[in-house]
Amino acid sequence: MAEETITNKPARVFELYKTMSLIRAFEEAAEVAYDAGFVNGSIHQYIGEEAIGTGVCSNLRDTDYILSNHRGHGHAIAKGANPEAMMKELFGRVGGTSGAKGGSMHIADFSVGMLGANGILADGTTMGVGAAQALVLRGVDAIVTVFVGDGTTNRGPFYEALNWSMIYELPVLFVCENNTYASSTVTRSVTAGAGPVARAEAFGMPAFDIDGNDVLAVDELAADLISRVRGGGGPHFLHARTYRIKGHISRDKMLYRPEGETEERWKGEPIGRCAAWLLDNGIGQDELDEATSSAEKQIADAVEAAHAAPFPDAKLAFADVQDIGAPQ
Amino acid sequence: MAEETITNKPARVFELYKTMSLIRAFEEAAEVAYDAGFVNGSIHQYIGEEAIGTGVCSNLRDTDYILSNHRGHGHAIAKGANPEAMMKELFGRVGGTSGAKGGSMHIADFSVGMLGANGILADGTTMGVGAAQALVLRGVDAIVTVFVGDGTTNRGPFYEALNWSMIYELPVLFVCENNTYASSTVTRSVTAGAGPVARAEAFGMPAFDIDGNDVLAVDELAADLISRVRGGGGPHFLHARTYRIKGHISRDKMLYRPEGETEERWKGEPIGRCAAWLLDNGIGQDELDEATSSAEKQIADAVEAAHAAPFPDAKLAFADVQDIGAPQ
Amino acid sequence: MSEMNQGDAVRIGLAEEMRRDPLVWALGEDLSTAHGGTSGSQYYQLIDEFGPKRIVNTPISENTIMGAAVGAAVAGTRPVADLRMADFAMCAVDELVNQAAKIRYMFGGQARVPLVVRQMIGARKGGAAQHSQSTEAWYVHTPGLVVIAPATPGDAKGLLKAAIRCDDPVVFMEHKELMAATGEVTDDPEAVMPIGKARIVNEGSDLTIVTWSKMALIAAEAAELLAADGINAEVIDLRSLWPWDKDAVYTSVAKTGRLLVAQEAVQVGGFGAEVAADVAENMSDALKTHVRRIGAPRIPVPYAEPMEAEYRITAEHIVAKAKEVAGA
Amino acid sequence: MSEMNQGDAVRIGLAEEMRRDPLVWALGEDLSTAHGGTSGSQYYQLIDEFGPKRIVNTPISENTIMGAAVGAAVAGTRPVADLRMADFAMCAVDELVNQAAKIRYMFGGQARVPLVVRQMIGARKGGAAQHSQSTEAWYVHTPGLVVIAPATPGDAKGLLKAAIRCDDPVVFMEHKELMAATGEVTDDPEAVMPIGKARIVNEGSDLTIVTWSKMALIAAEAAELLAADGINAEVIDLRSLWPWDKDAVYTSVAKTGRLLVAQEAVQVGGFGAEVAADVAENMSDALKTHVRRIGAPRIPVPYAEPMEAEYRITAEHIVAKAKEVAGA
Ligand SMILES: Cc1ncc(C[n+]2csc(CCOP(=O)(O)OP(=O)(O)O)c2C)c(N)n1
Ligand SMILES: Cc1ncc(C[n+]2csc(CCOP(=O)(O)OP(=O)(O)O)c2C)c(N)n1
Ligand SMILES: [Mg+2]
Ligand SMILES: [Mg+2]
Repeated sequence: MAEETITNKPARVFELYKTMSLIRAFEEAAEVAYDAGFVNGSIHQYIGEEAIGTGVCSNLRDTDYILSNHRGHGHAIAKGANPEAMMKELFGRVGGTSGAKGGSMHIADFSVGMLGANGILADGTTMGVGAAQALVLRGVDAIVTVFVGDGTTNRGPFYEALNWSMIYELPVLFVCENNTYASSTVTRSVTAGAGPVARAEAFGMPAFDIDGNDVLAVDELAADLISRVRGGGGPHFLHARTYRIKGHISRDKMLYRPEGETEERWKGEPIGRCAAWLLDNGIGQDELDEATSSAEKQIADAVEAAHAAPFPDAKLAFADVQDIGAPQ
Repeated sequence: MAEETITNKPARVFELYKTMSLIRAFEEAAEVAYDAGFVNGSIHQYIGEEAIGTGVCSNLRDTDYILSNHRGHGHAIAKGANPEAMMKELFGRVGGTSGAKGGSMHIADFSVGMLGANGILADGTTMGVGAAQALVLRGVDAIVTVFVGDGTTNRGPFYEALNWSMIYELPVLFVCENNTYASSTVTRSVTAGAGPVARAEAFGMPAFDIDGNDVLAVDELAADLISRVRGGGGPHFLHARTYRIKGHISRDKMLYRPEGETEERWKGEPIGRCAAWLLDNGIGQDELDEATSSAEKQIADAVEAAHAAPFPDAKLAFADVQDIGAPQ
Repeated sequence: MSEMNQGDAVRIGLAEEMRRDPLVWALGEDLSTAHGGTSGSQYYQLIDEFGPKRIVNTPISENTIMGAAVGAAVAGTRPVADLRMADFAMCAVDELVNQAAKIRYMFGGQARVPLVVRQMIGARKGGAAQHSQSTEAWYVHTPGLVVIAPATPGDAKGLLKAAIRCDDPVVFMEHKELMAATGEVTDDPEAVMPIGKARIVNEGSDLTIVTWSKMALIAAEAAELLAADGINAEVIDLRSLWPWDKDAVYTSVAKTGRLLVAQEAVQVGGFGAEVAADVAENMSDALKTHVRRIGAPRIPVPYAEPMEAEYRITAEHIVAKAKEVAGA
Repeated sequence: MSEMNQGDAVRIGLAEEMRRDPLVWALGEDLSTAHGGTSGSQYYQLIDEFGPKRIVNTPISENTIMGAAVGAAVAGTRPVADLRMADFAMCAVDELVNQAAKIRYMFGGQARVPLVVRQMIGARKGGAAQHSQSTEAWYVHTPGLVVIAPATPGDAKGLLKAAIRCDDPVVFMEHKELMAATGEVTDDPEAVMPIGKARIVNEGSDLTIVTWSKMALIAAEAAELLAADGINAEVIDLRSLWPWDKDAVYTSVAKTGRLLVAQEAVQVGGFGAEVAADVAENMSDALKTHVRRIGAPRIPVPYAEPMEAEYRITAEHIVAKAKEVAGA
């Protein structure tokens, strides 16, 4: 969440490393919990894509908003949501971020500007431009970042949102996380033309392509784009190339994926690359190990707390529907 | 509807002139009838834009399909629909193209491949690509042309359709009729970036910009693009600049329009320009006058026939709903 | 009190709320350019007082009009999104039903969605299949939404103001054919009508006619005709469909013992089915005869006058049905 | 006859129809890549037999999946469009309701729209607010549409085949939690079930329980429990919701004199209101007590197990309500 110019680069990157490790640990633990039957709904894991959410959100303030998609755990953690409350949400327990009403696919923490994961693709893009419009109307000095998957860029509302953000010159950063797949489909096979960057540019939007598994690069580019957006430069587009290491949802067996592909792509996963850089830049292996186990410990505690937390009162199902005409 | 190479250029252009005159006469007469209370719904006139539908449809075959929008009279006539049956449709009489069930906004003549005007903007684009898919599946050697307004290019489904047509390499020609306005809004004021051509190109589609009030140019470019589409060259995009001389609907007083603008733009209307070319190329004024009055006569007869036609039996309201579960 | 038409009444109501609360704003197509043009009087010249940040002229982007409204509501403002017709609003059902209606609930109360979405219902002269639909039943069936459908200028103003002040998402359904109808309207900018309270249009003891929107005027006409025949119908205009005023209906049915529900929408699966089924379940002791409904046949709205007339529910239809009820 | 689950039954049914008629084809996200992956068994390996022109893997473009299906149906083929969940189908309500349902009518019978649109309804473990909705009532309320919601593998196969052969647009609503349920299924590729015929799940004389989709299984369970208490419930699985089998329901109510309608969807404004209101109107002489309904409360579907359980209608709920009906 820092914003001042970081003079100590390794220290900053080490912070990014810690955030990525926390996301990774969360996702691994969530899968274990899911397989053991503790998670009521599906989970969409962010493993291998941690550098994007981390690199982007490290440049945002608490008062900035993000709108996420179905793959929201990493975005939430990077934006500062409490992993324990998130784990309770997945477990459907008291103390969950959304009172156990939403689960994984609707993970949200409004207290840190994480306005929610979403079960409907592309809707975060139209809602995001509206949130930015609200910020402008309210005179709040903050920006909106919208995360969108590669597959989702073939939904029409996304283009409406691009146009909309440009004509009203809204403070929005669009981040397209191109992890190669949309469910079991290779997105490239159903995407015409040069891809998302060219499409964004056609709406007059400055658009940038980057290796999304390089957290240093993401951090630097995001810092630049976010300061442009914050400075009144209008909407910007960041296209980050990555790879979805896990299945679309955790129980997906990925029979559609060429053999060996995952293993090959795993070599480029962002945490290992970041670790290599840190080792080259003065951080010791022991410090890295310590960071990893600290992240794992934090998540293990979160899982324990989730197990210990009670289930919510069933009657809470009737709360928070609406004020007028609420169910009896 | 000719397709052979026309050796006699003036003769061909004179045919275009006649079609444009027929459209113009239809629209003028429709307005008179509307003002006199004979047309039940609204009408969206094509006056000043005749060169586009005419230039494009003259290069299509009867077996080709077009999908139109709300401003469909001109497209229908250019595609070969019978103006008398169309006028009866506007009047809501027996013998109307759609049995008086649809009216102006749903003008259609499937017998000549005019698959309908449409009251919902952009839906013709998604339906059009599906119609093209059907042609391919059926192995029919025909193409689909979709007409879409400038304002409509800000609706999301249009981009889905562009992408869709490209990935399946469908025989579709998109024609964007940019008449400057979308209802009372200047489209440019709500459209970001370089405009429709750049947007289509971003999807990898060959896209062309043209003066849509120059029927010779439209005819030539359309001939070229249609032969490419027909030859398996995949979808193409034609952006034709024009001007909506009349109000959005006939009763629109256009208070939003700068004074003098209509008059200024009227100077560039396509029929006058075409007449000038014809006079320069060996067609006499008397021939032009004869063509105009013949068009006017044909439409006057159509109006007379519409007046004479009976109203449909009210009970026909219950026909053609559905086979299974039809209303009693 | 002043005599005015509904278009003026809702414009004044909106302006009052915009003056009262700087977080209220409106968005939709042609809102700022419609100086008496195609969109009538609902927003006439509001742009002059409130400027382009609060009277937002949008591109033709229904998904984003609705989606942006949701995002902007979540982000602390009170948008009034105008989708024009309920038919066009179908392009934004997702954003309304999946997002606006569910955000408060699925995020466990972390957010509120105080927005109003306006969409006109009802058949208007020659509007035909795609510009005439009455879809209120869909939204009553959707948890999280409030649904309002006023019949008079005074109710329209008072309830629009209440909708704007309400913290729930409100679907506000005006009727096209009522915009020019006049009535008495309060001048008090603080006068707000309670949502969920019905209006007794006509007192009577022989049967209860429950209705809403324009059908309330037709039912009132029917009540006059019935009175001439010695039948005293109590006509109840629900005004709000969710919540609907069960007390008023139950009280009336307790008195009359007879219920007729009259609606313009398609009868099959219409909101009238809910009212009829509810009363059948909960007021069976009071009922002297079984409940009855009247509504449109299950057909699209036809264009030609005789068919359109056949489609419409008239005062005569209500009279005939009411006599059946009263005589049973 | 063979014993199989519903996923297999509908896949075989679709394959049989595709073999029978080369104009039948399917389109949707991940149709060809879902080799037992995320989308289950409905299309498993059909790509191998039918190839990519007839098992079309689409981009994430709901508007175009539906719009293209409409266009392709009008242009002479028989598309089966898969929108996955009814929740996602909300993104394509416009194309379904404004186009598919109205084209035949508004073009006066010039065109037919023989398509099937599949959309899964119902709550499934932890699906929460945006992956659980049952929206059948909306489509029953829409003229021009046929609506089917089968409960068994045999019915699903037979009715899917009927839907594909039907010349009307059919909304085919499978239930997520039924895909793995097994049952007897005919092997005869020519066996097609009639649309609009109910199935008597259980004969009985004490009361009639009308239901559909998964609730039919729950009602059958309830009938067993009731039988143990000496109450003989006649359970009717409607299978088709439009048209619905009034004869079967009336005949049963004539025998039992008592009606309970049980549905998974939200009760307020659900299709059950139509059935209850219709029977109240038309079978009042036979009714020994007033009609009753049971359905979900008017709340979104919550995530956590206890709340989700609270939301669901169980056999016990039906038993309790049925006893009330039987004892009244
Ligand atoms: C409107 C809509 N259509 C379909 C789905 C089902 N769905 C959920 S995630 C997904 C794939 C998304 O791919 P992408 O945008 O690349 O994101 P990724 O999962 O790769 O992060 C699909 C098809 C949905 N949730 N919403
Ligand atoms: C989805 C949808 N939104 C809004 C409308 C209302 N509407 C009808 S025509 C029109 C303007 C269209 O402008 P353009 O696409 O430029 O076509 P033009 O009328 O200029 O030919 C609008 C907003 C509609 N019919 N459908
Ligand atoms: Mg992806
Ligand atoms: Mg235009």
